[in-house]
Amino acid sequence: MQNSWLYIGLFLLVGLAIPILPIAFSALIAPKKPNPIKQSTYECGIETVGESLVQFNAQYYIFALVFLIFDVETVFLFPWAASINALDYFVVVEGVIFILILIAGLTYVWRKGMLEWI
Amino acid sequence: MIPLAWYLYLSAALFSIGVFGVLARRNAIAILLGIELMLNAVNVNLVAFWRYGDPTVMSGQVFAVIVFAVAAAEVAVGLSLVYSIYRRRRTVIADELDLMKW
Amino acid sequence: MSIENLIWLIPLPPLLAFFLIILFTNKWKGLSHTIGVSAAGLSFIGSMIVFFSAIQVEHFGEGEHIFASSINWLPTGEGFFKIGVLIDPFSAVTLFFVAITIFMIFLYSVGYQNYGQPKGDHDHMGLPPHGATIVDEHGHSHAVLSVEPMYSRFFAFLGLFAFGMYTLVVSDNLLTLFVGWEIMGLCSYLLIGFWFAKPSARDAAIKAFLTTRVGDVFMLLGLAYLYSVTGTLNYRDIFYNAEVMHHLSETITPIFGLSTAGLIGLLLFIGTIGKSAQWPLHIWLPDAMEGPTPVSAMIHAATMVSAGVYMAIRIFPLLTAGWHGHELTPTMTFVAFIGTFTAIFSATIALAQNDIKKVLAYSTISQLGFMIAAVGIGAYVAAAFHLITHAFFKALLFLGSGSVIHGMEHGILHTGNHSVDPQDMKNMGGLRKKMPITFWTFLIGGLALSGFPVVTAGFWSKDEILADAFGHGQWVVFITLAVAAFMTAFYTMRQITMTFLGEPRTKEAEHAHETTWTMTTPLVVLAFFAVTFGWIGVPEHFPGLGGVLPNWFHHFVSGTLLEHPESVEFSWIPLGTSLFVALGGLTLGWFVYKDYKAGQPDPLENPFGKLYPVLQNKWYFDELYSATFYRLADWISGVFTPFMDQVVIDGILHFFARSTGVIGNTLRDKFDKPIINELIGDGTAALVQKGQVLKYLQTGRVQSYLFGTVSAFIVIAALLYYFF
Amino acid sequence: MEASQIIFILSAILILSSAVLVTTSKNLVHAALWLISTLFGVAILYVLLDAGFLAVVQVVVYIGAIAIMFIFAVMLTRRELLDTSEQINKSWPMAAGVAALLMVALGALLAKWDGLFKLPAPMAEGVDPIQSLGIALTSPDLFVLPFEVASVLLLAALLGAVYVAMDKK
Amino acid sequence: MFWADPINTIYKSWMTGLTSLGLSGSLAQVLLYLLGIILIISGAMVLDIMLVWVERKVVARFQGRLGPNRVGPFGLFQPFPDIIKLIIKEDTTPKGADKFVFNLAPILSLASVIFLWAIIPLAHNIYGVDLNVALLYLVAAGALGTLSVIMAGWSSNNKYALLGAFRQVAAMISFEVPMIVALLIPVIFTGSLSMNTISSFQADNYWLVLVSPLGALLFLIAAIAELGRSPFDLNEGESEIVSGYHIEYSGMKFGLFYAGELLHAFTFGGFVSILFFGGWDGPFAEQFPILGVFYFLIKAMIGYWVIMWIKYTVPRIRIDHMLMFNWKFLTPVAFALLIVTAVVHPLLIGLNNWVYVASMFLINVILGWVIVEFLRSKSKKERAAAETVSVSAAHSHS
Repeated sequence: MQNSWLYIGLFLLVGLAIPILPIAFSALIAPKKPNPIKQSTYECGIETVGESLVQFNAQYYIFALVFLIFDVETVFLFPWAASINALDYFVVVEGVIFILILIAGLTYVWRKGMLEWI
Repeated sequence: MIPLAWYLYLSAALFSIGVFGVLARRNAIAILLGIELMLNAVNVNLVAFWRYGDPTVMSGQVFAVIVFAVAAAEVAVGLSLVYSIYRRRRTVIADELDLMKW
Repeated sequence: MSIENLIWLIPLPPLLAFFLIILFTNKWKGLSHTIGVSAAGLSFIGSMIVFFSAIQVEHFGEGEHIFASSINWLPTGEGFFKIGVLIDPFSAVTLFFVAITIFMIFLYSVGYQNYGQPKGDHDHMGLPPHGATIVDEHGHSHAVLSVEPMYSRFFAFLGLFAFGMYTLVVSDNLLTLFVGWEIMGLCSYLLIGFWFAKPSARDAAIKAFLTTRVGDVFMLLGLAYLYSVTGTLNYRDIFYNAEVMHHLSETITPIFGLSTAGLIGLLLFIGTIGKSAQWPLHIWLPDAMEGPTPVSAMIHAATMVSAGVYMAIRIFPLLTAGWHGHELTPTMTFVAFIGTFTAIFSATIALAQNDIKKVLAYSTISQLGFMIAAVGIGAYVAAAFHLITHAFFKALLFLGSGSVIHGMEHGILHTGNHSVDPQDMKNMGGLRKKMPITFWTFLIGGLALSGFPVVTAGFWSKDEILADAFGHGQWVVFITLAVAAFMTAFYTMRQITMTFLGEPRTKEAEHAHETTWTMTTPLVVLAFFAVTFGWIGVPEHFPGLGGVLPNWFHHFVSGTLLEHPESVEFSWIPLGTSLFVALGGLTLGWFVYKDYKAGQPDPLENPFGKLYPVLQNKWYFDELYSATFYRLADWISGVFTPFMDQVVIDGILHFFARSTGVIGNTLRDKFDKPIINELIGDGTAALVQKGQVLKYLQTGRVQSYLFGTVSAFIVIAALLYYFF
Repeated sequence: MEASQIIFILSAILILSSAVLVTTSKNLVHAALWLISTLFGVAILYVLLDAGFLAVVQVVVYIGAIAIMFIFAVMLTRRELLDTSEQINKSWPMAAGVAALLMVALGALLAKWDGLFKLPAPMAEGVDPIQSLGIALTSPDLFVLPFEVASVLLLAALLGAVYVAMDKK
Repeated sequence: MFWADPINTIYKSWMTGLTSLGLSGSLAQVLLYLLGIILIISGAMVLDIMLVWVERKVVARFQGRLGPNRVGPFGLFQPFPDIIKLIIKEDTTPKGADKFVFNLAPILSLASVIFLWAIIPLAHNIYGVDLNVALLYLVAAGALGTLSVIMAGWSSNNKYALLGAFRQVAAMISFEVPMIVALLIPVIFTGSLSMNTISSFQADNYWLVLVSPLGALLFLIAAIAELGRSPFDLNEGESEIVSGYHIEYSGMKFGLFYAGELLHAFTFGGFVSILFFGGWDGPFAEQFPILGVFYFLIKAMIGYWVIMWIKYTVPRIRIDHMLMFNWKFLTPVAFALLIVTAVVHPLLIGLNNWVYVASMFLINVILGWVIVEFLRSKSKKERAAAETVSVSAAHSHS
């Protein structure tokens, strides 16, 4: 068990290292002739107007909210799904109740029109 | 083999840092970040005691999972509150949110 | 299906009904009450099966001869906290009367809330129906009763309430009992305040809730204490476990030198005081009459107040721990005193009430006092007996009074004079011709309440209490209860006379008429039990009857506990007394009130003189409380809350900010002196005003409060470190 | 000094240093990113504790969802909160003192406990930890009640949060 | 012998060799692990480079062009000039950008894809690691990808980048929900979260696509959205936000994003094949694992080709439509499928295999049919409403 995690750890390290190589390489050989125009942030034709870190649509936040809840739900669902075959049918009912409760949440959000794009 | 003490002291330190964050930050979101640190410290404790106690009894892991759920709920509600406060008061500085004072 | 599983199922139907009605069938009144009544019926059938299979069992209640099953519920550190169901003789008989009364009340409510009547002209939610006008085919418009706007909701609440009561009765441990207890507390709040648009109803609801809370807090303390001592809350684990009981009764607590059992019993008993409205927490019960009459019948006669006595009898071993049949333990003395005093005290109040329901309310309090007193003197069988008979005839009386009020409302709608109070007995009289069924059943109930000899159930139970009081040599209790019983008979007769006998004193009373079958049927059924139920508890040595009927009740219920109480030997004195008080009170009441005319003052006013207004105003207890406790509460919230918040919490802050000196001064100037002044007596205003100054120390910032918390934790940790 | 201890110390350094950065960095997005690295270190601890499932879940839930939420919230509420503004209280020395005291108190209390230096028992072979977790979560006399209650909690959180965050004018 | 289990034989022999050289066992193990890891990753990289050619060739074919055909046979060597060009290009960092995060983002973006290769079973005994939480590991790696997107968008201090990042992140996290639910379905059938167990289960019994075709479809759709490819490629909707979150990136950093996207697509094709199409399963795959690797790559390529097909056939859809599609259609359907599977599977599992597979397939088909019918009736209503509105409008005009 630990060995496989050791493997994963090494893999993560190497996997992070490999993409660095080409960047470093290009950083070595690529030309560097910066000038203000080059470094100005892209804007369709004209100079950047206003602060570039705009406040964004709260709708994204709502989706992140719903996603967060369902993401945590899966934390409970994976062990449940893995142990369905090992246990009797009662477990299935429990899980279904669990899911239905959260579906109710989704339905509420839906009915409240908070999934609508504004 | 790592003695249990290491985990406990590490989580104590993490918890204290979280407390510092909660106490010292001005921004409400940053305060929530501190709370996240504290929750994680607690979780480390739970899992450590599960491992060093009787690993066949899953209580510790179950508690940890429940803490995940609680943390998620806390973040969801907390951030939403911060956001709605921001919409009304145009600020998220905790010192300025003192409507409850006398 | 085994009996045990059946017991598990008994509380469920009303709960399901509650959810069904609240969630789905709220729109359709008929469907709602069908669900509600059939749920109550199911529970009723289940209870009956349980009860009758219980009385089949030989030596029921002894050892393993009980119905019990339990499951793991809460994982605790070691093992699980189990919850379960238990039917022993006492809970069996309780289940019996609870099931019948609840079912009857459900049925009754259909009629009382005017099902089938048209919608009110200007009814709206939260107010009693004002009546509607219908136009018949001849074009005449009649004023008729209108249906309750929140009809479905009413049945939902009743269902939840029934669930609470059933849970309380079938549960085998004090925790689930407490759960049912609190559910009923909530429901009583909801139902007393059912007509929430009436300010009086609102206040009554809040009053009831808060007053019972006072008791519940102590009860919770008792539960916690008991659990911490014994590690369980299961009846049989505690009361049937000799060494546990021994340990409890031997260890002495610092408080008043009571034994642990005595202290726990005392704490739990305070819960009873709150729930069954004993003095000094009785004030909520009369106001609770603001609710619809079925609620009054349900809460304040059949079930909820009975719950208090039920619990008192449940914890009887705790209350009587260390009692060997001779002189009472301090706890028992306290219990007996509370009961006796409440009995006589509320009886006197009931003498001077004119509201038909208020009289019954105070009589309820007084009868509960009888039971509590019986528990206090160690006669729990008598208490249980009176509990059940009282439940029957008091439910009967309340439903009857409700039917009377209904009849009066008919009359009021007919004359259209809404100024007349349909509940005031002064406006009644001569209703026996108008509403015969109500009259006869009410008469039976009244006689039972006043303990009319031999026939009625009330006689036997009350007589047994008196006999026990006499037999145990509790003279004070005996005499006081006798006087109370006399008064009871008197005001019962007064009520009957003013309501039914003589001539109608108002036009409304003339036009009153009998109510629908859904309301009269429960009356008849309950009347039957109000008479017959006493016959199962006739003492053996009773002259004549004693041999004829076995004292079944005593045998059965005495199997509840380990040691079986002996039924006291027969004596003429208590019997004679109860005969005398009952008959004497009834006759006197009839003679005083038989020719009471409209408008003339109450015949009691002259003889009683100055005392009469005192009685009428319930010994000014409400005024007393509002003068003391509420003022106190204001004072505390005005002074101590700012003190806690501002001085303590922020004090720590400023301590860290090295501003201890300032706080020291503020403490000395703004807190010490005023408190001392306050103790001397004057200067509340000064203190409040100083608090006004102090309060500016409060920041209202969440972080500063966390600051206080963490600092407090550090201090505690330091203490732990040094002392452990 | 064996491998696991070295890994522990490295991850401890990672956790604590980035936790400090979480609480001190001026830029809130940076703080959120540092939080992520803290949580990643905690995940490593879970692996060391043979709780692989929790480790992965830590990454999924915290890094995948909660951190994203934080960044979104920062974006939502950054108007005058440009990184120039002061992020720390004036009373931060007090806070630091309290935190240090807390650490000392916890450490002292722990030091009094005798079971402090016990070593882990070997894990039972041949049992799938995830299945046993599932069994623990769903078997009636263990934790099925918390399991269902958790769903209700999440439901409540979802409803409350969405309702608060979104007021339809 | 060797061909039956190549990796282990090599591992054992080298292990003995290294330990005989006097290395401690654990150190030798680490070395061998590193060797294998580098092998896998570089293999993936080479594959990635090839994918550039594949992509360009296939899109050309879809668009009726020839595609690269000058450099080498069929333009096979086309990628290399591309790479060289990317490397020698000057990469600019916009002013006001958050340097560290700005540089970390593309690395993380490619790394989050490379991580996935740790758990891919190329054959029943050729794999990086058999993790018992592999499916969650997959989701976790996806989370890192999401993170890289938002880092890139935030750090490059550009309106369009930020907008693109938010859109992309919103899309990714939204579609993660149905994807996870689709992942739960193989778990229900096999009772394990390990890729190896799942694929060998399919090798022994039946491909899961037979018992849950809807699940496979859901997973494919969610994966495409997760990849941010058309029709869900609104992160780089040129018409609206120019080039999305990697607008400010140039040179090799952009190359990393690009490579990450291609490899990601291919990898997800691989996962589709592993989870639902038996992975390395095929004739003689048990005896000769190399064949298994071959089968797996073929299946993955097919999956990748399907993804490309969709990409170059379907036009982009609007962000709100996309999210509505997820939350109001895909997620409910996924949960419905999950519930149905969880409820039916334990009941039928006792039956003989053919009956079981047939009935599960039937149930899936029925479910799908119900959904389609429901949608059809609904859209019919909507169309009717719209028509009446337009008609009335026309009347009001006249």
